[in-house]
Amino acid sequence: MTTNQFMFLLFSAVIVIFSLLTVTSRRILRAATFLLFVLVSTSGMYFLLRFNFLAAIQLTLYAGGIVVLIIFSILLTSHINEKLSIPPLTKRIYAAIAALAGAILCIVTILQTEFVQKVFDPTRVHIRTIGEGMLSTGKYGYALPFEVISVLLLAAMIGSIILAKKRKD
Amino acid sequence: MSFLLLFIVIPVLTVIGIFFSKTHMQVKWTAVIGMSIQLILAGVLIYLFLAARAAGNTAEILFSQDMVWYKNLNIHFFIGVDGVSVAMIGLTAIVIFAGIFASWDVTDLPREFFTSLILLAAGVFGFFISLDLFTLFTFYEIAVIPMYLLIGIWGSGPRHYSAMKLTLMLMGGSALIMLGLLGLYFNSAPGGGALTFNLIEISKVSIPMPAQRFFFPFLFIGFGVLGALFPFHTWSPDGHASAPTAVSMLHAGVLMKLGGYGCYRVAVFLLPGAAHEMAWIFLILTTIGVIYGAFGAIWQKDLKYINAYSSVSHCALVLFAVLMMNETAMNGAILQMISHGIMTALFFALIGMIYGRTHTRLINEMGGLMKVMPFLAVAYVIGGLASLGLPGFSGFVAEMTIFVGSFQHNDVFHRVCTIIAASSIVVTAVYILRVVGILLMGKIKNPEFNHITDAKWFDRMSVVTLIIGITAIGMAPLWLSDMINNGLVPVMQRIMLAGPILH
Amino acid sequence: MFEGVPIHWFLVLSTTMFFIGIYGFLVRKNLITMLMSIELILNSVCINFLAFNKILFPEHLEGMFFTLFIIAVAAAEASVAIAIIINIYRRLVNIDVEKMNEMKY
Amino acid sequence: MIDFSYTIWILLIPLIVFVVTGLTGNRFKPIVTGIIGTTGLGVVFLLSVFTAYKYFFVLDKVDGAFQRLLALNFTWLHLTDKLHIDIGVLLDPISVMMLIVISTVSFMVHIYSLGYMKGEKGFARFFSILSLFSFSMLGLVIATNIFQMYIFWELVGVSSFLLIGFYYERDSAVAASKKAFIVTRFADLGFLIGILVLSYTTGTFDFITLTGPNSPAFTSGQGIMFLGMSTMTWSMLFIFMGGAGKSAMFPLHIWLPDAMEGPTPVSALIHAATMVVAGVYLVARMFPIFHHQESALEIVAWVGGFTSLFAAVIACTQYDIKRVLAYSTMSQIGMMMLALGVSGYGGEDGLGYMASMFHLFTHAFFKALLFLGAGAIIHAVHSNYMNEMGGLRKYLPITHATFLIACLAIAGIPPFAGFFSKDEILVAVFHHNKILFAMAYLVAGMTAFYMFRLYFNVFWGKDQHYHHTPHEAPATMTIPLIILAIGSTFAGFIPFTKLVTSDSQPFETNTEWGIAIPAVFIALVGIGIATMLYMKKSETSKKISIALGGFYIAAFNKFYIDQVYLFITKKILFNLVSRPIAWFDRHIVDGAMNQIAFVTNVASDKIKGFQSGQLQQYALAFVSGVIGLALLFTYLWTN
Repeated sequence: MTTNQFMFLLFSAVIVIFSLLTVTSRRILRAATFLLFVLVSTSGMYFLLRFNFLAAIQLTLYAGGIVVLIIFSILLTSHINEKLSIPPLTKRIYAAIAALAGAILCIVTILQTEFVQKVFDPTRVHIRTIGEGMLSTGKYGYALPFEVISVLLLAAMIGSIILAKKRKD
Repeated sequence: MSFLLLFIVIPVLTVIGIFFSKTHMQVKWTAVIGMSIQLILAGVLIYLFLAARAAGNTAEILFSQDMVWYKNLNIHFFIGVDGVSVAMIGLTAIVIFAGIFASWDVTDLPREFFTSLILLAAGVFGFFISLDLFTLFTFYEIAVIPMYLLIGIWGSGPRHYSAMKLTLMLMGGSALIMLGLLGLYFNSAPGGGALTFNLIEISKVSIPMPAQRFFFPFLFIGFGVLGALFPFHTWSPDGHASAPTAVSMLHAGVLMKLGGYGCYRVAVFLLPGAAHEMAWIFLILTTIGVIYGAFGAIWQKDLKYINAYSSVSHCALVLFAVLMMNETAMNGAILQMISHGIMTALFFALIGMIYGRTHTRLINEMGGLMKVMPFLAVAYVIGGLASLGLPGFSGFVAEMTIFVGSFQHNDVFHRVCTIIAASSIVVTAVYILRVVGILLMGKIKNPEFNHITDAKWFDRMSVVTLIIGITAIGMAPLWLSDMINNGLVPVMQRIMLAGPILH
Repeated sequence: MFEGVPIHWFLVLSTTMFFIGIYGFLVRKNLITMLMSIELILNSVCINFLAFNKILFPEHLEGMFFTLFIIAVAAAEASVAIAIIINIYRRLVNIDVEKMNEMKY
Repeated sequence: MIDFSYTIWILLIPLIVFVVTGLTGNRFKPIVTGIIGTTGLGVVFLLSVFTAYKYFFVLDKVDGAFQRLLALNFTWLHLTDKLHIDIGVLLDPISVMMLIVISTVSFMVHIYSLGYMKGEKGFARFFSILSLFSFSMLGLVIATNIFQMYIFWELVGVSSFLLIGFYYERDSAVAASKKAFIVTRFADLGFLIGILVLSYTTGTFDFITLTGPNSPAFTSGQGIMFLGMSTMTWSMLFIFMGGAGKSAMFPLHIWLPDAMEGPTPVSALIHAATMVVAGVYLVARMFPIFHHQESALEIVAWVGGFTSLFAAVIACTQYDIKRVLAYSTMSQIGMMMLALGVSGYGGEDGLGYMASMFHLFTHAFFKALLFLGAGAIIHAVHSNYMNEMGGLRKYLPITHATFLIACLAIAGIPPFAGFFSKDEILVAVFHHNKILFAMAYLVAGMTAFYMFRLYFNVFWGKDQHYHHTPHEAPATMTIPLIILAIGSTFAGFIPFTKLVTSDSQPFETNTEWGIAIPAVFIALVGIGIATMLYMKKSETSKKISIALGGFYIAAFNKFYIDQVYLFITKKILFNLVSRPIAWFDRHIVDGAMNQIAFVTNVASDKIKGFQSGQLQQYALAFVSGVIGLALLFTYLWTN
């Protein structure tokens, strides 16, 4: 077993186990914490794939930003000791059947498919390449989506402020 | 520009005028002026048509105009008239003119009321002048839709139920018609070439028999629903009972004629082969309808129901005559449409006026009205006599033409149907006289009715217009009958080509 | 092939994660936990994209850029969603998704 | 050639009067309307007499026969290539004779009504409708074709309806008017079908073509069609059905007695002298065709004979004087039908035809006189019932005298008019069928009996207690009585055989004393019995009626025909046909539509549960859908 395989299996085990815990835990704050573990492991995956920049962003933005945001909102909306009620059995069964069926279908399909795998390129993606890609307008240039995303973020910011603002009336 | 476009432009202008009117009176007078112009136009059209024919213009369609509407599907805005359409336009103009006066005392939302009413009329006018199936269907829908609003908003009794029932059933009919029309469209060029909605063009090609057999029932039943074909007539009693006066008038007087006209103009004219084959099924239905409506009317207690069933009976006679498929019977069918249109409009106008005074439509609660409202009572008797086919009124001319025409068939089936249908004149007499006897004669049952006033000037206007229509046709039917016949000749030639020779 | 880890492994992992997210979204009643499930789903997709990029098409960086955008959109979505959730909480004093059925027939 | 086109004014004048008086309504004083109407009819009367004079005495005969000429004819409506309805004026002996009858009686009735209807509320309306009736009736007799006849036939029916229902506040009048209209309408349906069959077979409506010597009706439609009779026979029977309805032949007679609810002048004009003989006129009009269809003609004879006897029996038992007269009318019209039914065609064979027309003519006079006299009596005592009258001869001398003349005329006592016409009928029947002759002979005796029963009951016997002393009617009423009495006395001397015959050829007849004397004898017997029983009030008549038992009661109740009709209409048509249809319509046909709507509603109610507003349910459905589609397109539907 190579190191890579080991690391992969380790991260996947963490991801799967904590994902499950995230969606089943009855204490909401714990669920958020488990989510944090999942996100951190995901960034580990990114490292494994040599996307260091992305991994960093994942850590700062997801683990640092979103999870904190979630925790804040949890603290705003729920009591700290409150336990979530167990969802009704039928609901769980239906959801499980759907999820399992989907998963099996996808996994079977994946395993049946032969991919043309290239030789692994261990070089990291250079930040400069990313910057050029972001600002380029040619082929494999992403200036337009970049601008759109920036507008979207601005809109989301303004939108969330307006939404969350207390109405005067 | 064709003269005929005015028939659509004037109602639209009137609607715009109504929109800008300020007071009730302005609204009403705008409507009156618009519809008077329309009535005059109809008169001018009849004159121009007869003049053109007298001058030897033998074109099948006069005053036609053809504009491309949507090129990719070869949809045209194609309008024009022949003798039959001219007659129907005359009918519509008279009824809508009388209808405006009959709704003189509408006080709720008069602007919206008259707008819907005139839109409806515009749809009907458009229907009668269009010769492109697509245009025809468009106007058909324009005519049918305002009905829902008119009954639902200004109606009485269980008006939402009735409006819903009427609209749904008519929409069901529309769906069948649309299928039929599409069927015609896609079979309009069996030898290859451009598909067309043009009615005249389609009539010249012979659509393959399997297609005819398939689409004829769609079209006939679709239009038949509006023409109160026997098992699909039940919207009529409820709808008429709930509708406000003018709407009942227009609906029974004109809108139901769209059904008969459609059956004649589209179903039988364009699919003559299937019509010849399948006529017997529908003949049975219409014969039942004629008798059934008449007997149904005997047992009713509500004036509007009586008249609605009587309409079922009379309109069934229209379809009956159309299915006989010879010139005389067809002529009778058109005459019957016109005659019944005016007559039933008169009835509904009178019922509205009586109801407005007595606040009841149940005949048992009334009696002796002859004494307190002689004008309306005499008008009612005249309407009744016209309805039971008294000579001198239009009903007689129409019925006799139909019966003589139907009797030209030499086989037992047609003869028996004719005799059964003809016996409806006795049953009609029974229910008409029953109503006249209970309602107008005898003693006044309710002392409050002693203070009822007779017709006002606008009531008289409406009633007199219609009575003039009935008697004019009844006394001197020749010009009308010949004008209709003029339009029927080319139509009948094509129908005859497709079927067994009947004489 | 990347040192013994075939792409199938990544794909299976991301599928598993995805459907766990789906399961969570279907059963959880609390809006915030549902939001968390969505984050799981998004992350699984990101893994997928990156794996495809690195193992199948290493010449270009399409997968990476998409992931980048997904993260941005996820951030925007999370902030708006939480604003909405807080707003709902103010009105209804709970954030149970089953109570929010104003849109039924 | 004489121009007869002015005869259209005979039609137009009453029509104009009707329209003018109808539209002006109550704007004039009532009497003005009355005078307009009467003047109009006066002019019509003069025109008719003038026409008759010109037709019979000035116009040249062709081959010894009166011409049949179209004074005027124009097309009213095209039906098929061959068939078209014309409106015009046809002059031939019977139509000219009918013009005289109608205009005379109508004119007399108009004058009479000026007095009789004075002070009534609907005075103007009455005269207006009377003009309409005159117009329609005149149009009927001068019809050039059978369809024109049908048109005016209907109009006559409606004016009769309006006049019977003149006292519209009285329920019995309303019911009677309805009954009259509907029964005749039913008969008219037969007429219409007859016309349809006839016109289809022969291709024409025109009387001149139809009844001419080369009529298509003689050649076409002779094949057996149904029940062993030919098409043409059937069409004639249907047409006769129309005639029977209008002329109150059994079993379509039930409306006539009830029609007496109308004002008495109306009964005199419409229900005695003119409209009810339209059926006879119709058969006479179509006589050449009837003559070719012997079985149809035989039926006419038997129906006529039976009705005549049937009505005479009932007439003997009634107390309402107008009803007695109504049944008497039925009986006499039956005689006319009988005479037509036994007649041959041409020359002396056509004796029955001539006799029928003759009787129609004389009957119009004396029956109108009887009714107008009855009107004067009712006017005086305000009652219709003869047992509430008596001794009136002192108070009403003119009425009494004229009434007596009419009674003698109808009883067939020479030299009054009835004797001559009735004698001809009896002769014609005697040569045709002995059973029918026996019936007719019996009827003659009974006629005399019941007329004198009426006469004695009203004018003789003891005074009753009247509210006020009865007094003679005003001059407007008595003058018509006198004129008609003169007519009833002398009309019999008109040489009908020279004027009105089946083929328009004059012929000679001699009175057959072998039949005339027994006829007079039986009439005298009838009068004698009536004198014995009723001249002084006695109990004998009651004893006889008790002795007759069930038969008397049945006759008194008009043999329960009304009840049978009531049963058929009320119980069967209304309750067993109409009511179920109304129910069927509401519950089955409409119910089906409502059921469709109901099912749709229920279904949507069930389905709308899917849109629960539960986000997670939607999501579940969405996911399942995606998985399902994925499964479908990756594994199941791959090609």
